[in-house]
Amino acid sequence: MTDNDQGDDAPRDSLFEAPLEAEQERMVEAILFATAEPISIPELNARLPHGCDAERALDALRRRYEGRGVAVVRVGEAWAIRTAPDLGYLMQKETVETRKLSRAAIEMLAIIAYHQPVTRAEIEEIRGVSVSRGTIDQLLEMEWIRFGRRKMTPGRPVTFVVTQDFLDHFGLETARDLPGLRDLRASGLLESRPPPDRDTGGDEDDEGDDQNEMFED
Amino acid sequence: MTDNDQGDDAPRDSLFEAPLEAEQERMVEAILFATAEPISIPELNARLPHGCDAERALDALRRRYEGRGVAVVRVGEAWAIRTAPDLGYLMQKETVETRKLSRAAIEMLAIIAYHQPVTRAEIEEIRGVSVSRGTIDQLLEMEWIRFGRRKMTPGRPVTFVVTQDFLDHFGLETARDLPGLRDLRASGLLESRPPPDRDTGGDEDDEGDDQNEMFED
Amino acid sequence: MPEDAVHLDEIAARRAAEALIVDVDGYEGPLDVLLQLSRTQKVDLRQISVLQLAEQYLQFVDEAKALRIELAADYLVMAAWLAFLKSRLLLPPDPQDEGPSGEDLAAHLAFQLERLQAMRDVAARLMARDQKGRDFFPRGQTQMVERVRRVRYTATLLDLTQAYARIRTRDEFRPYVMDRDKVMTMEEALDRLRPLVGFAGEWTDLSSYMPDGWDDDPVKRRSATASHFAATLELVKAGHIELRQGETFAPIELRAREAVGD
Repeated sequence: MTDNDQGDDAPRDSLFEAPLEAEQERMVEAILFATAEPISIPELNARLPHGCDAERALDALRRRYEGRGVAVVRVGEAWAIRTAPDLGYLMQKETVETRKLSRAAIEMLAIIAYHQPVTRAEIEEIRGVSVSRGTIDQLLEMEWIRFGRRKMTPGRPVTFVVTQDFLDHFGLETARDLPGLRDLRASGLLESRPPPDRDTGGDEDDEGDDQNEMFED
Repeated sequence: MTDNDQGDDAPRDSLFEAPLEAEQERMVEAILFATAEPISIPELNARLPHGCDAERALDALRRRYEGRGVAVVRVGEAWAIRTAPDLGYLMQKETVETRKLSRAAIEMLAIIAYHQPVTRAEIEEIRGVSVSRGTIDQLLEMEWIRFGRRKMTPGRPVTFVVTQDFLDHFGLETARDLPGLRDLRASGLLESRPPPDRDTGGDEDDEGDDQNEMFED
Repeated sequence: MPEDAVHLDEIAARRAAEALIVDVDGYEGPLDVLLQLSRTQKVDLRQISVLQLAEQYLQFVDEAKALRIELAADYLVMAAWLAFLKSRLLLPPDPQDEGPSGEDLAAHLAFQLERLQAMRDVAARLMARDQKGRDFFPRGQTQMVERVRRVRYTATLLDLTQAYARIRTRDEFRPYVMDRDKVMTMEEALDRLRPLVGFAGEWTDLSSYMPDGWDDDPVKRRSATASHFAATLELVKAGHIELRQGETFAPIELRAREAVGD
């Protein structure tokens, strides 16, 4: 009876004392291995025993897997394990046929990624043609884009932003890591510049701010 | 989709020379990670570049994962990466739903808090209705009440007392700090009853001692 | 061979020109056409001659008309706008005109073209990246996360005190009503006991005389206990039985008193 009582007390202690760091690393490893989806740090912390520090464990784990056949990668605000890209040729069996995107869809995806949050009118202005409903639907369905918050401009139009799935698919840690983003910004090509025959009010600044917020470093 | 095709996709070197052992281990790691099904050694060899030794690479990988959060395990004739058995509990996601205690339960809890140690019969007497086993179980399970000492009255009934968890939840240091207890007593709502715990002695002693031990605090 | 090369170049140029005109459907609108046309200038988009571009476009529209290709309205709108821009760029600025200058308009068009080209470039770079499911892969054998729903009950201190006050004051505020079905009178108990006690030759626990069905509900149990106890006192008084109790709270026992009568 007494022994039993002590046995019951033991796990109780662990509720108040966090597991060792090496143990926390094992736990994060197990959780990340179990899923194909990226997992956020709050979600990890929720699943780890009380007192664990998922962020630190992740850091250790990431270093451990450096140069291995799989890697711990960051996807937006979440983390996942992915095979090393140089070994892709071994995975022919696992290759997923992705639906071929039209040129228009690819262009629109790039515009949304580099200009987010961006309205439909802005996409049309950049491409010089009207946006087809089907193309937006396709990107939404693939969950590569989603609706962002509305713009603070007249009509409060909805905006589009890229998703975590998009980052995951293209192996991007954050939207800031988009190829060539820095150069584009430096050359002013991402600035919202309305045609000169229209009123150039203060709206322009707001839009600029929105964008900056999105890509804040 | 022959071996030949795969060989063509692989780096040129591999056509003439098998990859280094460490590299073979990386490859096996990536394949095991990404396959949807456990994979056999012949299958592994078929997917690895020419000249690789899947068995040896697998062995090295298996040792590398010893004591980690996941393990390389044998499944029949095939191999897979699986969560370490001791971490299975992490694969549960608990969602907690908070509900108000039922009226019956809160009344019983109040009686126990104000009258502890109190027997079931006494609770019934105060509430004027019989106590359902379910309500007691619920409070015990919540660890808000526990068994106290048996009463030294005929039948030596068990008593209930509130727990430290109970005090913690209600922010009390002791049950004496329950608000209104004094007020209730002053207003005559809490008539003190003759303390019934007088020692009865006699033939029930042996049994009683055993039980006291069980419920000792 | 150099001669052949020149020949092939010419063919390619002709085919490109034809394609440009005939395959209007292949373009994504006037801006796309302008971007294609600007490439023939073979300069950095930043140094492009918008005037020359406007002329190229107007020629493109003329040729389309000559080939009786129906151009969509937006191609014609662009042609009209470019004709306007061309006149702005060629004529000296009118001081009366408050609108944007030809240079401003040209600069904006150049900006649009450069931006569209930049977007196409980064789109290509994006698609050239390693992609999930093609170059790198997620976990193949995922493990379902079991969802465990746990209900946690809670209560506040106020709930607790109010509940207690409710219990302790319940009787006082309730109008007095006799709950007949839960009460056993002494007379009823006497009627039950009289025929039974005659058989009690030995000391018997009073509680063993409790009627069936009165034990579950504490109110009924109390009432039955009280009435039976009172009834036994009556029976003692009448000299039918005797009572004893070992000590406080010990069971009360009764026995028929026939021995005394003898």
